[in-house]
Amino acid sequence: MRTVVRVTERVEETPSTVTLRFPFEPAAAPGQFVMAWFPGDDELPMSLSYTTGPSKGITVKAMGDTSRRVQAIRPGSPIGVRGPYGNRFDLTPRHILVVGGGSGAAVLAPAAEAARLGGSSVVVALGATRAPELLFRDRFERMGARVEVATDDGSVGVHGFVTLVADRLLENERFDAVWTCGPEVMMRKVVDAAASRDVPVYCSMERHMKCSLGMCDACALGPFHVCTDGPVFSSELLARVPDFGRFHRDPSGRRVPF
Amino acid sequence: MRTVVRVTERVEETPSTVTLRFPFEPAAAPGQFVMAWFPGDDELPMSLSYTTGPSKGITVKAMGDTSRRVQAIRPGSPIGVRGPYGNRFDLTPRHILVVGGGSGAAVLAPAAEAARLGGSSVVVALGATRAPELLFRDRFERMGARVEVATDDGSVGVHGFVTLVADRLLENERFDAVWTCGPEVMMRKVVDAAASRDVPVYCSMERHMKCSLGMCDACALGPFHVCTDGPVFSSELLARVPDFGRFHRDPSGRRVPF
Amino acid sequence: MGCVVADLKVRFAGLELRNPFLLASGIWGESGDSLAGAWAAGAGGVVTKSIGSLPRAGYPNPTIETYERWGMLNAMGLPNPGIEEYPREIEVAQRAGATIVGSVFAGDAAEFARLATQMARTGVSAVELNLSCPHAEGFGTEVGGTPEDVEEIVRAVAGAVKIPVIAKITPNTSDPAALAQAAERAGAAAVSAINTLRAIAIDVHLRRPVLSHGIGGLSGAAIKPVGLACVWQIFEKVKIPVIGIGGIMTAEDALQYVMAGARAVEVGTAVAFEGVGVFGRLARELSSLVDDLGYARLEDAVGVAHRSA
Amino acid sequence: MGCVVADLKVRFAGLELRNPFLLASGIWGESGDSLAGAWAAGAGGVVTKSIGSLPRAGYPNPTIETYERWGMLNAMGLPNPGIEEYPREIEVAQRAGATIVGSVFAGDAAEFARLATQMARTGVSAVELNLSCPHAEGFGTEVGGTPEDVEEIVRAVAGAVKIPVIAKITPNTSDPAALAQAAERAGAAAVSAINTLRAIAIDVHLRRPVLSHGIGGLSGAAIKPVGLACVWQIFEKVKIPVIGIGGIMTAEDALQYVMAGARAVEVGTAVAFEGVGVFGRLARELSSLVDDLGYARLEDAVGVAHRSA
Ligand SMILES: Cc1cc2nc3c(=O)[nH]c(=O)nc-3n(C[C@H](O)[C@H](O)[C@H](O)COP(=O)(O)OP(=O)(O)OC[C@H]3O[C@@H](n4cnc5c(N)ncnc54)[C@H](O)[C@@H]3O)c2cc1C
Ligand SMILES: Cc1cc2nc3c(=O)[nH]c(=O)nc-3n(C[C@H](O)[C@H](O)[C@H](O)COP(=O)(O)OP(=O)(O)OC[C@H]3O[C@@H](n4cnc5c(N)ncnc54)[C@H](O)[C@@H]3O)c2cc1C
Ligand SMILES: Cc1cc2nc3c(=O)[nH]c(=O)nc-3n(C[C@H](O)[C@H](O)[C@H](O)COP(=O)(O)O)c2cc1C
Ligand SMILES: Cc1cc2nc3c(=O)[nH]c(=O)nc-3n(C[C@H](O)[C@H](O)[C@H](O)COP(=O)(O)O)c2cc1C
Ligand code: FES
Ligand code: FES
Repeated sequence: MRTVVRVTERVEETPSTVTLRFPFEPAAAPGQFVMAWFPGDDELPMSLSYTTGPSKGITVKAMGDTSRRVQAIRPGSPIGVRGPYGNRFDLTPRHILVVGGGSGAAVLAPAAEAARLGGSSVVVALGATRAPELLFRDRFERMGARVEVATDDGSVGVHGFVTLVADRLLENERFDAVWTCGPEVMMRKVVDAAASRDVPVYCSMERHMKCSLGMCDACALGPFHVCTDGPVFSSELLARVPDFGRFHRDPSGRRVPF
Repeated sequence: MRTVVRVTERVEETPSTVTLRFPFEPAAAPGQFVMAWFPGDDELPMSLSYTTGPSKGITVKAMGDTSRRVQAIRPGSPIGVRGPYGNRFDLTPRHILVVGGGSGAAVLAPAAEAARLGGSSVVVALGATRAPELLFRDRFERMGARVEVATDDGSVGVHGFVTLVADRLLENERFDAVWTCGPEVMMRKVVDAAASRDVPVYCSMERHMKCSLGMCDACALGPFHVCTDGPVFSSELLARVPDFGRFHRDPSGRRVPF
Repeated sequence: MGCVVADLKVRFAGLELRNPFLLASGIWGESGDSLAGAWAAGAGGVVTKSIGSLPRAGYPNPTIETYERWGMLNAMGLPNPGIEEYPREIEVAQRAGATIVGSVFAGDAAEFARLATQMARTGVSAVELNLSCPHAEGFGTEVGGTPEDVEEIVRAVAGAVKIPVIAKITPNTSDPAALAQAAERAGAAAVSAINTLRAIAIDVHLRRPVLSHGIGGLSGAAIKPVGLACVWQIFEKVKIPVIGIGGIMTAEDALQYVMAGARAVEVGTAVAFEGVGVFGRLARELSSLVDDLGYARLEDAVGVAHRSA
Repeated sequence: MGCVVADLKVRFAGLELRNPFLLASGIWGESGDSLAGAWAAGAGGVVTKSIGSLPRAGYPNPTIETYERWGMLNAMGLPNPGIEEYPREIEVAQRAGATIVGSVFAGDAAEFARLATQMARTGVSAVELNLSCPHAEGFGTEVGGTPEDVEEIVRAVAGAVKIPVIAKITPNTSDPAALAQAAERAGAAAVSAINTLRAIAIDVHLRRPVLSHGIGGLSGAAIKPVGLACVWQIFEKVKIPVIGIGGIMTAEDALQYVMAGARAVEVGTAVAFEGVGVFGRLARELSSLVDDLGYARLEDAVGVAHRSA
């Protein structure tokens, strides 16, 4: 069930983010992820940042050792891909607030694209450490979404966390849903802000993953497994998960506070 | 792939032959056989004497120990059935001579029925040791076939082997094909008789069978396997098989002359 | 479902399970919430992930390969939070009311005894000794693969804890019954079999093994005929109860194990292919099947296939 | 098929095969016509049914159970015409030009040596010793399951015949490489692995084992990951060539064996599922695949997966 494909295209999206495109036939939906194996190196869960057609894509941020090495991968190199796994964003809301931090935009961009194609309106609150790190800003604009940005260093947009932008948008507009992906502490804040206004939030969650088949328990999130019950969880479900925003588990299964 | 079914009906066809009917869904064609397992006892290849609908049947002649015990099986008893296996009689000939000896009529009756349904005319040369042992005589007559009989003891019909009847019929009528099943020496005679008149013969062959999957080699017949290349072989193919009518193999694979 | 009447309760080795389907070790068993989830889904009991003395991250990915619906290869490398951390997970499952078997792995008999003692202190109903992981360096079959090893380890553990000791033995041996006999001699309350079969997957395009560890363990439907043979052979040689494991996907699979001699079974890979709902389905279907076959109680079917053989 | 250029010829242990796909012992190998048929269908060589001193009828039916397309269980019970009768079958295959490996089974080293000598006299290219049938009382693993047994038997045979001796070893052991090392020490020219896995099928409706013999051997796709691991482990421990067997259904399966260390492979169960045409297809597809991967010769791929591991 693992397909070995060759990378066809490599795009440096930001100084720390690279998109790899590759032929991969199975149908996929925004929100889903694959297990991407970089031979001789790790296999990592990666959201599909391009979900339509036979050419799929992942967008990798330099985090640790592997993702840094992955960024050096050139077209023509083989990678192993299995999936797609997990659930998808529900595309029915008509007016959607998208809140992305860091590499979170990787999974949010194709979802927003699909929502726009379906006729929904999309407002994006996009955050990054600094201006050049704003991932997929152009892509969001091209699809006809309104984009409001925040940077940690204030080099563009609001100076500070993207949650400031999200808060303000939630206060001024009535959204049918919020989609968010980014650091869990950020997502927790978004959920809390939306809760007081009764807007449902859908978070794309991350946990350490091994099997991605709902078996090994590595990705346990309270009573759920991120690989099969997620990665997209509603704020309603997350309310039942004491882990949310508080701790995740390391590869041994030990609880690690955020 | 083995189904355990319960025998629904038991019919004593002749003093030495019993039909067992049982529910068995898979589609089957005249000429095909099943491996019938009599739990606690042997598993034997048995032609389907009833091939249509969900209720199939086998017709067992008392030969050795197992078939004798099989005859005692009562409705309600479980048997294991796998198959159907093997090829089928070609039903296109318009005027068919059927030559059956002993339990051979078990496989010939459903074939003749199908041919009649397709509008072909059928003449049956039926042989047995004595009158009450003539298998499916009524059944052949009911389907509108002309039946001519021979008995070893002359109790009815021609006194002697059924090949006498077959010879005479071949001499007097022009058949498109001959179908035969019975002792191999008998079938060899039928093939020789028809060859001189250029009528193709289709023989339903028997060899010792174990796997019935074309693997174990138990049923080797020259370059063929009776379980997968047969059991129905044309006289054209059999001409390339020196074994035919000369020797078969015992369960160890040793050649045993007829 | 029509009327479901057959009694699926099983009692053996001091355990009483509401049905014979235990969650197998290594599946859903690293966190307390997941153990509780398997129990809530209808498992008759849950076996924890095998726990060691120290936290272990396990092998790097890839750790899994699947073969359509009939097989799975894994080399997780015994990841676990370690015995110091793990009691809080057990507590979560206990609060949910689960019947829990604690699995442990160790490098020698003394460590096994120490770990089992700590595990017993959490209040689990029994301890299962992983003597059989085929791909853990310094553990599993490397320390529990011979009758002598099994006997030494089980004796040390049985002398250290009061709860029933279950020895989980390997199929990667010429004589599984000899391992079971050694466990019986040494005081095991039950044996469970089988763990995975030593196996490997090679990717021809990448010219390398798929799993980071190379060798892994095969599970799923593919190993059911092998697991059944181990249980069959063990049942003929020991008096202590046997727990059957390997490739159970249907109620009929489970009943095959029972007729071969198992009093209970563990289910692993089926959870990956079907989800944890498999436990509810298996229990419902087994109850009907046992009833259809004319048994009042599942326990009446234990070992019956030996009578006709 | 596009252009097929890769060279599939393999040379090892004094054998030269036109392609690496041998007909496995016990499949199509009881009669000379069938051996000739497998050769005509494109097999690189044919291994005979295992032949013993006396004719044997084998076990009563049922002797076979299948699992969808992924597995097969058999307990044929080593039926064979006996070594006195069998040369006439070999002659038929020889007239067809087949490269033939004669397989023999026996109850002890002396009988093995006697049989191998008789087999060698027929002019076969090599002799394969069945040290590994998991369900033959008094034969197979019962006499060839330990390194000591393997060493004694192989030494006796290697001392008695001039043709290459291939030791076919069992996966039903804790250490297949140790068996291969014993064969190497004793003078085997090659080892082949694996034979079937000890297994059983139970019918719950009939409450009994399906096969008349009870225990049988599992073959087919299900055992490929296990066979690969045996070959992998053996390759790391011996210098003599290895023949890979178990569950080969596709050219990719075969290449996995080659990359794990096999110089040739044997194909059994695939013949039941696909017919003997499987040999032609495998050779065509392997040639393309090897070519696609950039190898000029299949032999260049032997063992390559070990380099990256
Ligand atoms: C569903 C899902 C989707 C993801 N999508 C993306 C994406 O689109 N783009 C992206 O850049 N990253 C994504 N990630 C994160 C990514 O899988 C890695 O965590 C990240 O690339 C760091 O890997 P590393 O080995 O370089 O870092 P390391 O130095 O090994 O560790 C850095 C962090 O990465 C985490 N990590 C390492 N291995 C795994 C693993 N197997 N599973 C989960 N987390 C792991 C560690 O827990 C650690 O917190 C996703 C994660 C999940 C669970
Ligand atoms: C394709 C095929 C279709 C058949 N159809 C019928 C049928 O419709 N009705 C019927 O009565 N018989 C049929 N037979 C014959 C039947 O399979 C048995 O051979 C017969 O019933 C005698 O079995 P036994 O065990 O009682 O005899 P035994 O005393 O064991 O032996 C008597 C003869 O039966 C043969 N025999 C035993 N076991 C087998 C076996 N596994 N495969 C083949 N022959 C065997 C022996 O070679 C021997 O010559 C068929 C055989 C084949 C190959
Ligand atoms: C992903 C995975 C992890 C496993 N981890 C363990 C373990 O930690 N301890 C153990 O004793 N067995 C472990 N096993 C083996 C299972 O408990 C079980 O014995 C085996 O998988 C066969 O059962 P199945 O076919 O139902 O999966 C693991 C199996 C799998 C697939
Ligand atoms: C029906 C059958 C009969 C077999 N008979 C023999 C035999 O006589 N001698 C032997 O060494 N192996 C025998 N084997 C084992 C095969 O040669 C082979 O090792 C095994 O089936 C694994 O390969 P496969 O998965 O391609 O079938 C037999 C296997 C089957 C299925
Ligand atoms: S990654 Fe294994 S259960 Fe989710
Ligand atoms: S019965 Fe086995 S090959 Fe025909």
